[in-house]
Amino acid sequence: MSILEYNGGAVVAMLGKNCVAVASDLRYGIKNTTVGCQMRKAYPIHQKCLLGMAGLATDVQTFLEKMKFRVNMYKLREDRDIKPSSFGNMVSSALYENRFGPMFLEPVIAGLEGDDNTPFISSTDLIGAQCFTDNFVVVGTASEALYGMCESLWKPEMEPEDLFEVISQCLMASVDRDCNSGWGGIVYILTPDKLITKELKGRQD
Amino acid sequence: MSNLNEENYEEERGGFVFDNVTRNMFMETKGYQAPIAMKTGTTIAGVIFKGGVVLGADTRATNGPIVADKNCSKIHFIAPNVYCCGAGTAADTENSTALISSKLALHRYSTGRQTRVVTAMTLLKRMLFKYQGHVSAALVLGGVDLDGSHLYTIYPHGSTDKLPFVTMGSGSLAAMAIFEERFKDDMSEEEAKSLVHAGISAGIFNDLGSGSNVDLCVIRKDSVEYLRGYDQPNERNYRTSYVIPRGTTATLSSTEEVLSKQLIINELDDRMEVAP
Amino acid sequence: MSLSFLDKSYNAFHDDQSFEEANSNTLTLYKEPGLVVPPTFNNAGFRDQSHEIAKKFAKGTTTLGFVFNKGIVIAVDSRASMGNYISSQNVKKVIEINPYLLGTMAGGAADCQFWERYLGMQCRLYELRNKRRITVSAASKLLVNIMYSYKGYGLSMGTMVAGWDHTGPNLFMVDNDGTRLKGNRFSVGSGSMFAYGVLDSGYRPDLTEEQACELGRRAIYHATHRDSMSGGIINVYLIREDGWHKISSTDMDHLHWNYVEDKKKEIADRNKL
Amino acid sequence: MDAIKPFDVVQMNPLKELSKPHSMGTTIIAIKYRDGVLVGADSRTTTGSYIANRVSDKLTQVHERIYCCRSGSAADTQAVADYVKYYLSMQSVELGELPRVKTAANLFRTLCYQNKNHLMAGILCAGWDPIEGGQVYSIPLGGTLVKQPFGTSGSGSSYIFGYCDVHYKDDMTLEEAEQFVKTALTLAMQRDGSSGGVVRTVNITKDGCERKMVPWTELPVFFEG
Amino acid sequence: MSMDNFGLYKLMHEDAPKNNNPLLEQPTLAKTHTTDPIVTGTSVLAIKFNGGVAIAADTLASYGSMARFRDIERLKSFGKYTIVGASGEYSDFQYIEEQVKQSLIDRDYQLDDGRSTTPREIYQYLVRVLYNRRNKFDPLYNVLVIAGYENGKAFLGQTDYLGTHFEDVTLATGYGSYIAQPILRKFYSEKNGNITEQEAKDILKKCLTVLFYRDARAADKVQIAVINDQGPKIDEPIKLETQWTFKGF
Amino acid sequence: MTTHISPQMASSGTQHGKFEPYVNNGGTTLAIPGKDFVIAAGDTRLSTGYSIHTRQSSKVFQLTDKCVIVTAGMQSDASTLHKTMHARLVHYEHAHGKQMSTEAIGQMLSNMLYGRRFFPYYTFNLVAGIDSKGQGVVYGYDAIGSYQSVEVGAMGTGQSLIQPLLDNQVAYKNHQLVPSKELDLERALSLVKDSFTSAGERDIYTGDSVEIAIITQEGIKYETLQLKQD
Repeated sequence: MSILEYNGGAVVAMLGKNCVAVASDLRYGIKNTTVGCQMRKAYPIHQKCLLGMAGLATDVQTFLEKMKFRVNMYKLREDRDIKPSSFGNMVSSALYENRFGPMFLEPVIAGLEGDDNTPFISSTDLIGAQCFTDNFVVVGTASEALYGMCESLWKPEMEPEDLFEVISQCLMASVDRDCNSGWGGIVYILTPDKLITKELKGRQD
Repeated sequence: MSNLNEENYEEERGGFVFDNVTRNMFMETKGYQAPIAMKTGTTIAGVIFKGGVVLGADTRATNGPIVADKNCSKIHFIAPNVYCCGAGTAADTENSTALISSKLALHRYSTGRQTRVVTAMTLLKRMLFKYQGHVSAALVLGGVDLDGSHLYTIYPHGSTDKLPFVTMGSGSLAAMAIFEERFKDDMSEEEAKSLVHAGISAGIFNDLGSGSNVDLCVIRKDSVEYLRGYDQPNERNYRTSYVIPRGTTATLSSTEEVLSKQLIINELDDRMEVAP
Repeated sequence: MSLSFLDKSYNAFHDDQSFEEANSNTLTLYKEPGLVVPPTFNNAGFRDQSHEIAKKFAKGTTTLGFVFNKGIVIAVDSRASMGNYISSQNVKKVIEINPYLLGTMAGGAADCQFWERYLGMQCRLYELRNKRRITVSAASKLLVNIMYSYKGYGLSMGTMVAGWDHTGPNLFMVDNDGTRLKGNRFSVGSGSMFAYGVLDSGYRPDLTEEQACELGRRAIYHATHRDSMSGGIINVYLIREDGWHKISSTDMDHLHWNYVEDKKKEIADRNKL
Repeated sequence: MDAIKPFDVVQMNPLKELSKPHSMGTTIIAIKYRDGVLVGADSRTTTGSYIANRVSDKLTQVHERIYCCRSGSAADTQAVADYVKYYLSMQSVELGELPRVKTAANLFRTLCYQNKNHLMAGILCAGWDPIEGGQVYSIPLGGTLVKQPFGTSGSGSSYIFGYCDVHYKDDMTLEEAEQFVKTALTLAMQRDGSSGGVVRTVNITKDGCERKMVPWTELPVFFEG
Repeated sequence: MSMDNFGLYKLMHEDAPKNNNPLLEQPTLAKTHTTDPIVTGTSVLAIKFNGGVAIAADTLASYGSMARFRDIERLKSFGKYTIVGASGEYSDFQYIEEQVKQSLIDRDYQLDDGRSTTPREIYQYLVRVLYNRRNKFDPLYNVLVIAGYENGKAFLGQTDYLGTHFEDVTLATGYGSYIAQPILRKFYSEKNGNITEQEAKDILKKCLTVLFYRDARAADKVQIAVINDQGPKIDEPIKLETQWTFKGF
Repeated sequence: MTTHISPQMASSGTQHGKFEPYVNNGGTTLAIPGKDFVIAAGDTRLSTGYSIHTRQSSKVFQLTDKCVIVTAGMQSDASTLHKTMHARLVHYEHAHGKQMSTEAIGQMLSNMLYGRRFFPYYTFNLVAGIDSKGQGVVYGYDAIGSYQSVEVGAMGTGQSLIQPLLDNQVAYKNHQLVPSKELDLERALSLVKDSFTSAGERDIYTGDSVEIAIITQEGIKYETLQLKQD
């Protein structure tokens, strides 16, 4: 068993037309036992940026606190919110610091940047190798299923409403084929003027 | 306590952190496998021609048997006259080239001279030798300086070779086959580009670790041409358009948070200023 | 298909188990089916080698059965998984051996399917030979004898054999180690711990048929919710004197939301008081 | 140099081998003759049985009249040679004279001995100095230092000890030495799968160093069955 | 011999009890079937051309890393229409050759119908042989390339020691599958399959040269064989021309 | 410097007697049953590790006039299994004067696979055919013969990429608004093609081309679609 499968979880981020979405499942498990089903795996970093993480829960929580600290330091120093792409670099180098004793987590970063709210998404592996795309990024135990789903269902220039349907269907279909994720889902959709959060009704097994 | 001097925070120290090593080793003894990092299976190559160097790379990054990135860029900037292709663990190639690149930038600031390719090579090999192969970066380094064109391979353990045509990565055998068959001394730029293109293509089509597009980078005496997506032979040729009507997905709750209209001061570019 | 010169020198150079297998296209009835054992078979060593494949055998389950005054309830989930991948959500884990006998599946799906099918055949032969139905005890003994003869070969099976014979309702648990236990309450599979909790707290011998079925369903439901390797559809069977009856086949997800509604109603009613 | 796994010969998975350390299954030789020393090497560098470089240069100059022939891990020997080169140049600047070959050999020995747990290096150090003339030192794995009239090392060397013992004589002329080195290397390259390519030689005398390269096609021909 | 790695001993003796697991796991002394390849040949290459198939290999059999036998034939004609090339353990190839040839003689003698075994029959036969030996955990450590031309049709197929088998227009085993196959595939598709005998021989020679440059178990003495409507023709060994004097070398 | 002259020394790195009889040759297979048809498909790439053996190795094998088998896993086991099945089917036809029904083939394969329980065929099979009622049916198997009739089936290296899509677009799981559940041949075919192109984008072992068998009462038609070659 891989350490990344110890707690389970799946996260996906997608680009839409002037918007981005991050979706995660809600399971918190220990090996094959489901311990909780209210664990969101995506976290707003500031108004225009979300960080999703899948992997070993202890590392996810530790790393989130570290990143909050660094983002706060950045804001204190620069008096502005960090750009999502810069935040991606920050995450990447924080993970690479632990090259020889990695944090067992894989993050996705999604946000809107600049005056014109250009959508941005990226992901990294557990030691911080970044991957930039203009469609979708996936991490977690259901990642193979998510790749298959997103390759088929994703299309360019989706409105927030359609983006919601596509990302939700991708997530639900994928976690339904994965033992270690599921138990409902949560979707964040970030548009230039609002952050929409929707909880999905998913299978409870 | 209110001292916000960053020196006090371990986060700002730089360098590798070994905090988790013991814990991770312990977990491994308990039967939890350490996950694999993203690899660039990769075909990378370089050829010297009459007026400079052509570097080439495919654009596939894999995570086990799954393509993690279909269009990643494997030719990294080292100096304005030096570029470097990376194969191996993606994070290692990116970070080691970035590290050496910034060291060389500082070196240029202090000397005011163009970077020499051999300097870049020496810094890279020393760094890799120091980590005894644990930093898993296999590199093809090419550039033009006052001594002419240079092309090196640098292996993860820190050994180097200087040759007129080189390949690296899992597709290196395929690419080398093409090079051995067709390489000539004193090729023109076009010939060199077509040779590297053929070599990388051989890797893409014959090695499953390599795929997608061909990137090239031509370094001449006084100019550089980075040809990202030089050839894209693997476009998707079939697609069904699925329609998912709005309202398909069942939800339990929905909340909207209206974002505060902030006064946005024209943001500076986040990138650090580096030497040209 | 084969070359003519092949027959001439049909010696050590080319004899083949698969060709032998092709020639014997019926299983010999009074003997166990012949299973090919590789020349180097050794449980420890061989399993190491093919553990990648072993991982892909379908596994993971919750099943339960209990005897109460009016008969026996059998309830099972329907998920099959290979590693962490869910290979199926609607596996039939109750095998209908004959109208009076049921077997359940836990462990390796193929092992259970094959041997319980084989058991069905043996039971029918018993009937033909002896002009009466086989007892549950005898049927389970047939199965456990096979398991014991293959002990150490890596079969994986945890099954309950349940039925009604002239002695009344009978429930046996048989596993691949060669264990055979008679009892009143069993739960087998990765989610059995969760099922036992519900089952033990709600069990009384004097349950009505309806209550008993609901208890079985509920126990499996809770197990599927907590155990990631169990899930899908919950099938409930009831065995009476006249043989078994399939009572219900409910998607766990529907059950969940119904139970949630019920709970909400219950709380609302209590608050009214 | 690297033990080949016969299983891979059939399974033929060079990709596994490509991630191994890059090593030189080598044949190197150095001989003291009348006017100085002659060093020679093949040019094959392998990872597993893939030839990563077919024209590598295993003869590394560490000072004006001192060379080392490297065998073993390419990374380790390159690093060691770099260190020695640095120390020798510092020393010669400080003393204002040519360093002695023995000094160079001692530096190699010290580095190889003190780091023997981390290094995979078999080195021949040869050169000329005004005090002792031409000299050849052998520093095999482990860091023993032995002065020899001629030395040979690397995976191919075991094929040619017999030849060398028969044909070596004291006080050869340059032509004789060249013939000796070329023949020995050819014999090794023909039998050892980890040696091959071209023959590189350096002739070191009090007047300086002269490099030569003999391509595979121009090597002498012996029994080929 | 060595220890009983797979616990074979008990199973090989029929009187051994089969259902007491603890005993099975005890290592016991017995002969193991598996041996590692010792004397090995490297790549075999082949390509179809108009009216035939060309197949090539070098003449080296290595012993570990030692070039032990430098003048052996790794291409053999099997009957009237077929040439088989082998990489891997040479003794296994000799055994296969002996067995198949015996069978061919027997068959032709017994049937006396003037018809000879076709390349595809030999291919299928070899596939079965290698697969069955794999099933016994006693593999013939070879990768075989079967080239043939019969009744106006060219045949080219490959099988390995696990029984994996396939046909294609260009084939290469061992290092050849990494180094020669890219060249051959590219050549074949550029020519659209329209290749003359001479072109086929030339490209094989080129591939062998590249293999000699890059495979430490390859030699520069090679044999090229052709099979067409004239039957099999295996040329005498030739020396490859090599290039060692590029500027940067 | 060590030299390795004797093969014993040369083989010191290898554990003696460690012969691995299995290899995964990669590739993806897929089958979808419809009301009066069934589609079975498999890609044609044959690979080991990172190298492609051939781009044109078929995974689809025709068993009867209305039944095919598609097999992923190890090619030599698959081919042996196909041949053995073929032999049995020919035998059956001669003995009974008719072709074996798809249902019977389903059970027969299960028994054949289980017959090798202790030295399994490393194969993952889908049997697709028209059953005795004239409806499309697909049986999915594990390596040792556990089987069941499935709504949609995917096997092989691309299984986990394709299966959720089929759950979503054939079974319409998690859809509140279900469009017509009836699956016609045209839509099924387009789903098959899209599934393979999607899997080919992300699974390195799936590619080259996909061979599609369309089985109806009238017989079997074959189609091929080019996939990426990288």
